[in-house]
Amino acid sequence: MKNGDFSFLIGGEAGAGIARAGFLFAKACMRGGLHVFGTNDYQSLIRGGHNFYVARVSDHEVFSQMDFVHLIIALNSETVVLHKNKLAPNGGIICDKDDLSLTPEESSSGLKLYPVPMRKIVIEELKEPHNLIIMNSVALGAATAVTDYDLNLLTELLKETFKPEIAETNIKAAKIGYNYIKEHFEADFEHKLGKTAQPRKPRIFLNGNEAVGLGALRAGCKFYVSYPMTPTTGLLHFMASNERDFNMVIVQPEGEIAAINMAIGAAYAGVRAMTTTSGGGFCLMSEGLGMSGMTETPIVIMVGQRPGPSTGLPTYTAQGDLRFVIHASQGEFPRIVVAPGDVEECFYETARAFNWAEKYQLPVILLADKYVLESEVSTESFDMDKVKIERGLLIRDRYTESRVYGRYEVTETGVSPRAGPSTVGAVVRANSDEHDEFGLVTEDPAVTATMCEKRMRKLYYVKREMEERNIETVKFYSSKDAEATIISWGSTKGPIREAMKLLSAEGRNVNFSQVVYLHPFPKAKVEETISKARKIVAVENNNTSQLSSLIRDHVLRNVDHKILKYDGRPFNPIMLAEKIKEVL
Amino acid sequence: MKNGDFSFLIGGEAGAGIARAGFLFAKACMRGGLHVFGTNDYQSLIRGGHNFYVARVSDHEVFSQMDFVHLIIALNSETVVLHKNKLAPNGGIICDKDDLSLTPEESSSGLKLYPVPMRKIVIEELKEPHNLIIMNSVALGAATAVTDYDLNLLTELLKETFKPEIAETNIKAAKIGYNYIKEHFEADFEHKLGKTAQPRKPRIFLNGNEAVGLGALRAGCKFYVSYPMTPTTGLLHFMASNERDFNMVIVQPEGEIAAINMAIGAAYAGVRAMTTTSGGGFCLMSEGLGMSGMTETPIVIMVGQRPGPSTGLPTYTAQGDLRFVIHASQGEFPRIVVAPGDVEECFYETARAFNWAEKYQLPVILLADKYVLESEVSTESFDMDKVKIERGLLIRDRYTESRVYGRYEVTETGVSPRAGPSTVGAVVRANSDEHDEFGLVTEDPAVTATMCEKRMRKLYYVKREMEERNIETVKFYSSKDAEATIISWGSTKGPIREAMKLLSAEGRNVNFSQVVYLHPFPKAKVEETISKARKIVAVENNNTSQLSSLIRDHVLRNVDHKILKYDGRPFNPIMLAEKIKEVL
Amino acid sequence: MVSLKDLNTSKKITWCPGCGNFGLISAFKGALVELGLEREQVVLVSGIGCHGKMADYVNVNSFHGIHGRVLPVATGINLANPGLTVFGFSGDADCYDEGWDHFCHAIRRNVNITLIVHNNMVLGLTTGQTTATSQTGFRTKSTPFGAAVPPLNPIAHAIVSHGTFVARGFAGDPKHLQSLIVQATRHRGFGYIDVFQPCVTFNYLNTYEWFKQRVYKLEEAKHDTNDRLKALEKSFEWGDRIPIGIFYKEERPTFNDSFPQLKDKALVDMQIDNVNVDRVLQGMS
Amino acid sequence: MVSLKDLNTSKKITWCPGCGNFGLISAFKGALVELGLEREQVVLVSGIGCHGKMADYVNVNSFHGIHGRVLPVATGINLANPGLTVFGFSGDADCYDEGWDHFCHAIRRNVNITLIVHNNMVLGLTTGQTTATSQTGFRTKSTPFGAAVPPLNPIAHAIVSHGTFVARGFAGDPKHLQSLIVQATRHRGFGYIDVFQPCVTFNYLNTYEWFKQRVYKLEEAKHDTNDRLKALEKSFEWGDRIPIGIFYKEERPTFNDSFPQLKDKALVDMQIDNVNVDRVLQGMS
Ligand SMILES: Cc1ncc(C[n+]2csc(CCOP(=O)(O)OP(=O)(O)O)c2C)c(N)n1
Ligand SMILES: Cc1ncc(C[n+]2csc(CCOP(=O)(O)OP(=O)(O)O)c2C)c(N)n1
Ligand code: SF4
Ligand code: SF4
Ligand SMILES: [Mg+2]
Ligand SMILES: [Mg+2]
Repeated sequence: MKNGDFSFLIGGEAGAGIARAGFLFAKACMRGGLHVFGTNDYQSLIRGGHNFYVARVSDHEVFSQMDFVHLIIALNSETVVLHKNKLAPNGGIICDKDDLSLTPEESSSGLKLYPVPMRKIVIEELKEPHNLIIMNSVALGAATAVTDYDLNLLTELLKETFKPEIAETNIKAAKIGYNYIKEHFEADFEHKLGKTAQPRKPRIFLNGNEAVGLGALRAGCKFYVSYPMTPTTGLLHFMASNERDFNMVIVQPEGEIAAINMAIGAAYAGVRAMTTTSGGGFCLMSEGLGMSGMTETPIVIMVGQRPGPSTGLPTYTAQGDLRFVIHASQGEFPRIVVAPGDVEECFYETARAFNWAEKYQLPVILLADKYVLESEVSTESFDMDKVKIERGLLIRDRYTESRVYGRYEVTETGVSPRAGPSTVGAVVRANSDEHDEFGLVTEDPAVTATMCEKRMRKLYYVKREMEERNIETVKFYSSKDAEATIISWGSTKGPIREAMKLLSAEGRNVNFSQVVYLHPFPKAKVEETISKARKIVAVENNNTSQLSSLIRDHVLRNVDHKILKYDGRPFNPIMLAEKIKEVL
Repeated sequence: MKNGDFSFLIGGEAGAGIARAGFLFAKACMRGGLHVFGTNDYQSLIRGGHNFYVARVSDHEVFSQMDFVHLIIALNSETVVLHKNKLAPNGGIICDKDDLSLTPEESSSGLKLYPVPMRKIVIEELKEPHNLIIMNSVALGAATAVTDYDLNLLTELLKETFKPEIAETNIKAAKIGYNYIKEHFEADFEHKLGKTAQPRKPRIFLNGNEAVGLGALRAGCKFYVSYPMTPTTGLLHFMASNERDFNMVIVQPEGEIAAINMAIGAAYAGVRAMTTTSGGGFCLMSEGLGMSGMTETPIVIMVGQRPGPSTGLPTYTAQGDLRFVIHASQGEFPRIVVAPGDVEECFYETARAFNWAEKYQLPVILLADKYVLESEVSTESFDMDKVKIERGLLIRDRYTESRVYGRYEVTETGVSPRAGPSTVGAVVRANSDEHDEFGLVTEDPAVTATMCEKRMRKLYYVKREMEERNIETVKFYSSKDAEATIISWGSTKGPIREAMKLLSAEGRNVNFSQVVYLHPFPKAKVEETISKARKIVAVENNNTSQLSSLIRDHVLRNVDHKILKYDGRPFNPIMLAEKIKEVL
Repeated sequence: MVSLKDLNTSKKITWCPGCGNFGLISAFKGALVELGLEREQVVLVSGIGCHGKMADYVNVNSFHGIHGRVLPVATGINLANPGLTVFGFSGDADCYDEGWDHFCHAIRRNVNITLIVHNNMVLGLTTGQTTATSQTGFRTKSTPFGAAVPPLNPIAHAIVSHGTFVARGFAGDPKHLQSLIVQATRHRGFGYIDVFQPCVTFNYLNTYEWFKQRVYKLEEAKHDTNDRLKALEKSFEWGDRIPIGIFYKEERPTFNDSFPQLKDKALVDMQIDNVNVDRVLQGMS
Repeated sequence: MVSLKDLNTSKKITWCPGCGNFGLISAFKGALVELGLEREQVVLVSGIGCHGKMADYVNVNSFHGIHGRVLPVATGINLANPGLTVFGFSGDADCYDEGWDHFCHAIRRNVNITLIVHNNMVLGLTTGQTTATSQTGFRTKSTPFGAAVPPLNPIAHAIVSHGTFVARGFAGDPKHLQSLIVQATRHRGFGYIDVFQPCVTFNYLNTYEWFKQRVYKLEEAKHDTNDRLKALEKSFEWGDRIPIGIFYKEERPTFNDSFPQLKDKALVDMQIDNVNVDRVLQGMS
C-alpha cells in the first residue's frame, strides 16, 4: 500500500451483487486492521444498468472515497469503459477473460489487466450456470490475490454472510479466483495490501442507516414506522430485522401520512417513536410534523435527502432539503434539525434526538442524505455509556397534584409535564386546534398568543441547554495559518476533511466549520468560527447554497465563495481541493 | 357622519345571519356612494358561539376596520357585553327590547340604547316563529333609521338577495324596524349617515376570494379544483356558481393531494388550472408542488393563511406560512410567490399569476390570508383591459420543426417550447424523475446539473421581466419627512395605511414599503425602499417576523423594530399607530 | 368506573340544536358507562369537522388530530399501549374522503379499536359541501347542479376489506346505537360503526324523517352476520328500506396478535434505560 | 395509426430479465396498434416503481408522475381534453398503498380512462417489501416474519365502488391481456384491469408457475359480467383457482358527462383571450 492508501472499485450490472461484494472486500480490509470507507453508486433499477462500489482502504482514518482507484474489479466490460480513466498509475483491472469486447481495445492501452475466466469458472468448474452472481466471489478471490491480501479474512466473511451451502460455493469460488491469479500472474502489483496486523481496538463497519438504527435501538425507540423510500429503506430493513430481539413494533404502513400519524399516536401513548423517509415522503408528512409541534408530541423523523425536485434521482445524493425541513408545515412552532455528517454523528445524534424530542416535546428532524446513509465506514465501536436516556417531564402511572392536570400547562420553559393517557388521575388531551392548558379548544386571542409564546419559548431553552452542556452544535476543525474557513453541513464533511489533508500536504491550510445543528441555528458559534476567517467558503451539495442563506439570515454575513455540486454525486477530495484552491 | 367616518358592528350567534346582515348594510352604504370596508369575525362552529361583522363606512377610501364603532347592532345580549367597550363617544346600541338580561345593567351605564322588540316582531307581527333569523332584517331597518339612512337602498338589496317570498318578509321586517325607531326615539343620533349622493363611478363590493375568482375567470382559468378549507372555501363556491356560465370544470376531489395532481394533469393537457387551500392542505400539496416545478407544468395555487400550527384557529387570520410556501417541497426549483394585500391586488395578481405560470412554466403561489380573503371592500370596478393573456411558448395543434420535439429543450431562458399532448408531430413527455430534453429519465451527472441550471435560470428571467416591465414587486407609500419606514406584506397593508393616516394627522410621518412579490425576492427594490430609512419597522401577523428573515437573508440588514401580532386577529389602525409611535 | 356526570367537560356544546351529534354523544357516553371503563383506560381520537368536537365534550383522554387521520393516530396509540380502549370518531369527509387511504388498511389489519363515523353525508364544519357519501343530485355550494357521482358504500368496503365487525347505527336511535358501540368495543378487533347522523343545517335531503322512514334493524330481520356475501347484499340495500345494525362479524387475529413481542408487556411498559445492543455491534465487527 | 415499431423509444429496457412487465408492455403495445390510435391521441400516465418505466419505453405522450398519483393526473388530463385516450399505469403499492385514496373515488366518478395496475404483490423498485396485495406470510426485508395481514382485494373494491369495467389480466398471457386492454379502452368509462405481473426478483411466492397453475378465464367459465353480486363472489375466489378476465361491466354516465359545458368543446379548445366577466361584476355592484 503506497502512501498507506488503496482504493478499489467493483462494477457491473445491477443484480450482480456489486454492493455486497464491495462491502465484503471492504469489511475484510477492516478485519485486517485497516481503515475503510466504501460507497455504493447505483441506479434506480433492479437488474442491468451500471452499479459500482468504490472503497478506500488505508492505514490511517479515512473519511471519503478518493477521486481515483488502484484496482478495478470489472464484472462486465462496461465497468472498464466507464471507469478506466479513474485508474491510478500502475493500477490494475481484474476482468472476465472471455469478455471479448475487452481484449483488443484495452489490452493494448497499457492497462495492467488481470483477466480471469470468471464466468467460465462459475459455469464449468462450479457448475452453477444459473448463479452467475457467484462471479463476484471469484473476482473477490482474485482481488485478494492481486493485492496479496489474506484470503482467510474473506472466506471467513463469506461464511458469516451466507447460509452454509451457499457460503461453501462462494468460498470455493473465491479460492479458485485467488489461485488463478497466483498461478497466472506475476506478483508485481504495486498496490499491495500485504499481510495486515491484528486490529488495535474493536471496530465496526457500518453505514449511516445502521448507525441511526443503532442509535434508535440504544435510545429505546419502541415504535418505528416507515414507508420504504430510498435512501432510508436500509434503516427500515435494519429495524425490522431487530424487531423481535428488541421488543419493538415495526410497521410498514400504507404511506407516509399514515407513518407520521402512527408515530405521533404511539408517542402520545408514551413510547419513543420514529419515522423515516426522503423528500417526497416528507412532503406528505409535513402536515403531521405541524401536528407534532402543536400537540407537543415528541417524535424523531429521519429525512434521507436525494436529488430533487420531485422524484429526481432516487438513488443519488444531495443536500437540497435544508430550508424545506426547517420551514415545513404551516404556522410557527419549535423543532430541532440536526444533520449528522458521518456514522458516528448518525449514532450519537440519533440517540440524543430522542432526548431532545421528549425533553422539549417537539419534533426532531435528523437530516441525512444518501451519501452518509449508504456509505460504509470502519469506526471504533460506539461508546454506549455516552448515551443517557433523558425523558424530561414525564408523569408516570399516577398524577397526584391537587390541581386539575393540564397537558399544556403554561410554564416558564414552555415545557409542560407530560402524562400518558393511562395515567390515573389525569385526563390527557392533545389537540391540533389551538387549545387552553387543558387541551380544550380555544379561539380566544389572549390564550392564542400565550400558547404560541409558550411553544416558541421552548427553543430558547433548547439553545440554553445546548450552550450549558456544551453540545457541539458546530464542530470546528482548525488549521494553523488557515487561508480560509470552509463552512458546510452534513455528509460533505468527509470529502472536506480529506480535501483539507490534501491541501495541508501542499502547505495550504484551511479551517472547517461543520454546522451540525441547523435549527435552532447556532448563531453565536457560527459567528465565532467565521468571524476571524480570512475568507468563508461554503461547500454544499445543492444549487442555491442553502447554508449560506441561513448564515446571511442569522449572522448577516455573506460567504465569500460557494462551491456547489448538484449532479447527484458526492464531492471527491482532489477535485474539491482544487476548487478550494481556486478561491483561496 | 362625523369626520366622514362611521363604523358599525353587528353581532350574535352563528347561524343568526350576522355576516349576511353586515354585508347587506355595508353594501347598502356603498350603493349610496360611500366607501366601505367590512370584515367578519366568526368561530369554527355552525350555530351558537359568537360571530360579529364590523364595517367602516366613509366618504373617503378606507382600507380596514377601525378600533372602535359608532353603532352596535346586537342580536343577542352577549354582543353588548363583548363589544360595548369598543363604542365611540355617543355611540349607540340597537338591541332586543325583550332581552331582559340587558336592561337593568346596561341602561344605567350611559350607553345610548335603541331597544327594539326584534324577536317579538318576528314572532308576533311577522308570524315567523321558526325563522328568527329575520330578526337581523328588523335590526337592519332599525339601524337605517338610527343613522337616518335611505331605506330603499336596503330594501332593494334584500330584494336582489332573496327569493321573492323571503325577500318580501325581510323587507317587511326592515320596514317595521325602521318605523319602530322613527316612532319611539328622537332623531338625535350623532353619527348619521344621512341621505347620500349618487355613486360617482361604478363600484363593486367584494372580498378577496371573489376578487381572486374574478381574476381567474378573466385570465381564462378553465380547470379549478379544490377541497374545502377555510378561508378559501368562498372561492370554491364562487367558482362553482360560475362553472357553467364560464365553461369551466370545477372539481371538489377527495383531498388536496388529488386536487393538485388533477390541476397538474389539466395543465399538462394545456388548460389554465388552479387549486386553492390553506396551510394543512398545502402540506399535502407540497409533493405535487415539486412535481409542478420538475415537470415544468404551470399551475396557480392560492394559499389562504390562517393561524397555525396545525389546525390552529381555522377561522381566523395570520401570516405564518411565508417561509413555508417559499421553501416547500424537496430539492430546488423555481416558483413565484406573490402576496396580494387588498382586493385589487387579489384580482390583478391572480390574473397575472396565470401569465407567469405559463410563460415560465412553473408553479405560482398566491399567498393570501383570511383577512384579505373574507373582508369585503368597496372599490372601483377593475379595469379588464389591463389583463392581457400571455401564454408564453405554447405550440398549438402541430409541431413542424425538423428536429425531434423535446419538451425540455435546453434554452437560454430555461423555458422550453411547450406542446400539449394532442399536438401532431410531437411526443410530449413530462417526467418527475430527472430527465433529458425529451423527457426520458436520466441519471447522468452532467445532464442532471444542466437540467437543474436550466430550471433555475428561469427565475433570473422572471426577475428581468419584472424589472423591464416595471412590475410593482414592491409598492412604496412615501410620506414627507418620514421618521421610519414600515415594511410588510399581504393583508397588513390595510391597517398600516390607516395607521399612516392617523399618524400623519398627528404630524408623525412614516413610509410604507409593501413587498408584493416575496419570491423571487425583489432585493434591489426592497434595498432601495429601506436604504434611506431612518428606521425600519416590520409589521407582521406572525410570531417570528418572517419577512425580516427574508430581508436579512437577501439584503443583509436587520430591521430595527418588529411589531408582531399572532393572536389570530388583524391589526386595528389605532392600536397599530400606537405601537409604531412607541418605536419611532 | 366513570359515571355519566363525570363525562361532561367545561365546554359549551356548539353543535346546532337538533344535530344528530347529540344522539351520538349520548349513545357514546352511555356505552362508556355500560362498559364500566375507568377514565384512564379510554382514549378518544377525533378528526376535524363537527364530529371532531367530541374531544371537547367528553371528559376522557383524547387526541384531537388533523383532518382525515383518526385511524393512524388510533393505531399508534393502540400498538403502544394495547391496554387502552381506543375510540375513533371521524366524519364522512374525514374518513371517506381525506382519510380514505387509511380506512381499508386499518380494517384489514384488524387493529383492535372502535371506529365511529358521524356520517351526515355532508361537510358540516366547512358549511355544507358534498362528501363521498352525499346522495347523487345533492345540491351544495360546491355542487350547485347536484352531485353527479354515486356515493361510496363504506359498509361494503369494510366487508370487502376483511372487516371483522361492520355495523351501521342511527343517531336518531341512541339506544340501539349505544348497544352497537358496546358490542363493537367488546369485539376483539376493529369495531366499525357508520352512523347516520342528520346534519340539520346543511343536509336537506337526509333528515331525521328521511332516515326514520327507511331504517330497519338487521337483527329484527334475522340477518345472518356470518355470511359475507349476504352482508354485502344487505349493504347494497338503499332505497325505501335501509338496514341498520350489524352486517358482518367474525373473529380473526388482531394486528397486535401479529407482534408476539407485545404478548407479555406493552411497549409503553418496557424498560428503556439501558438497552443492550452488543449483539448488533458484534454483527458489524 | 401507430405501428409496433413506432412505439419503441431510445431507452434500454432495464426490467429484470423475465419480469412480467415484458408481457404487459407487449400486450399494451399490441392493444395500441389494434385500437388504431394515432400517437397524438394517446397519453400514458405512470407512477413510481418498476411499472413507472412504461413512460420511458413506449413512444407516446406521457406523464411520469409521483408515487401514487396516477389517477388524479389522468383525471385532470381527461377533463381538460376528453379527446385524448388516457392510460394509467400504476403498481400495487402505487395504487393500493400510497394511492389508495384515489382508486375508489376515480372509479365511482367513472372517469373515462383506462387503468392498468402492474400487480406484482411487492414493492419492486425499492427492493422488495410487502404491499397491500402481498400474500399473508410473505417474507420480505420489512416483514422478516411474514406479512401478518390479509391482502386487499382490489377487484372487489372496484366492483363495490360502482366500477363499470372491472377485469384482471395475467402478464403471462399477453394475448388475453391485450384483448382486455382493448375492451377496457373501448369501454366508455373507467376501464380497470388488475394485472398479475410476476416479479421474478422479489416475489418468490407468486411466480409465473404459481399463477399458471391457478388462473382460469371467466369468459370460458361463462361468468355473467352483469351480475354484481356474482362478480363479487368471483372476486373472492383465491386458492387453487383464480379467475382472470372481466368480472363486471356496466354502462353509466362518465364523469365528463356530468359537465354539460364539455359537450361541444373540450376545455383545451376554448378561447380565453378575452373572457367577459361583466355579468359577474354586475352582481357585485
Ligand atoms: C387537510 C385539511 N383539509 C381541509 C380541511 C378543512 N376542513 C375542516 S372540517 C372539514 C370537513 C368536515 O367534514 P366531515 O369530516 O364530514 O365532518 P362534519 O363536519 O360533517 O362532522 C374540512 C374539509 C382541514 N381542516 N384540513
Ligand atoms: C412519496 C413516495 N414514497 C416512497 C417512494 C419510494 N418508492 C419508489 S418506488 C416505490 C414502490 C413501488 O412499488 P409498486 O408501486 O408496487 O411498483 P413496482 O416497483 O412493484 O412496479 C416506492 C415506495 C416514493 N418514490 N415516493
Ligand atoms: S353543521 Fe350539521 S353536523 Fe355540524 S353541528 Fe350543525 S347540524 Fe351538526
Ligand atoms: S424488480 Fe421485479 S417488477 Fe421490478 S423489474 Fe425486476 S422483476 Fe420486474
Ligand atoms: Mg360530515
Ligand atoms: Mg409492485
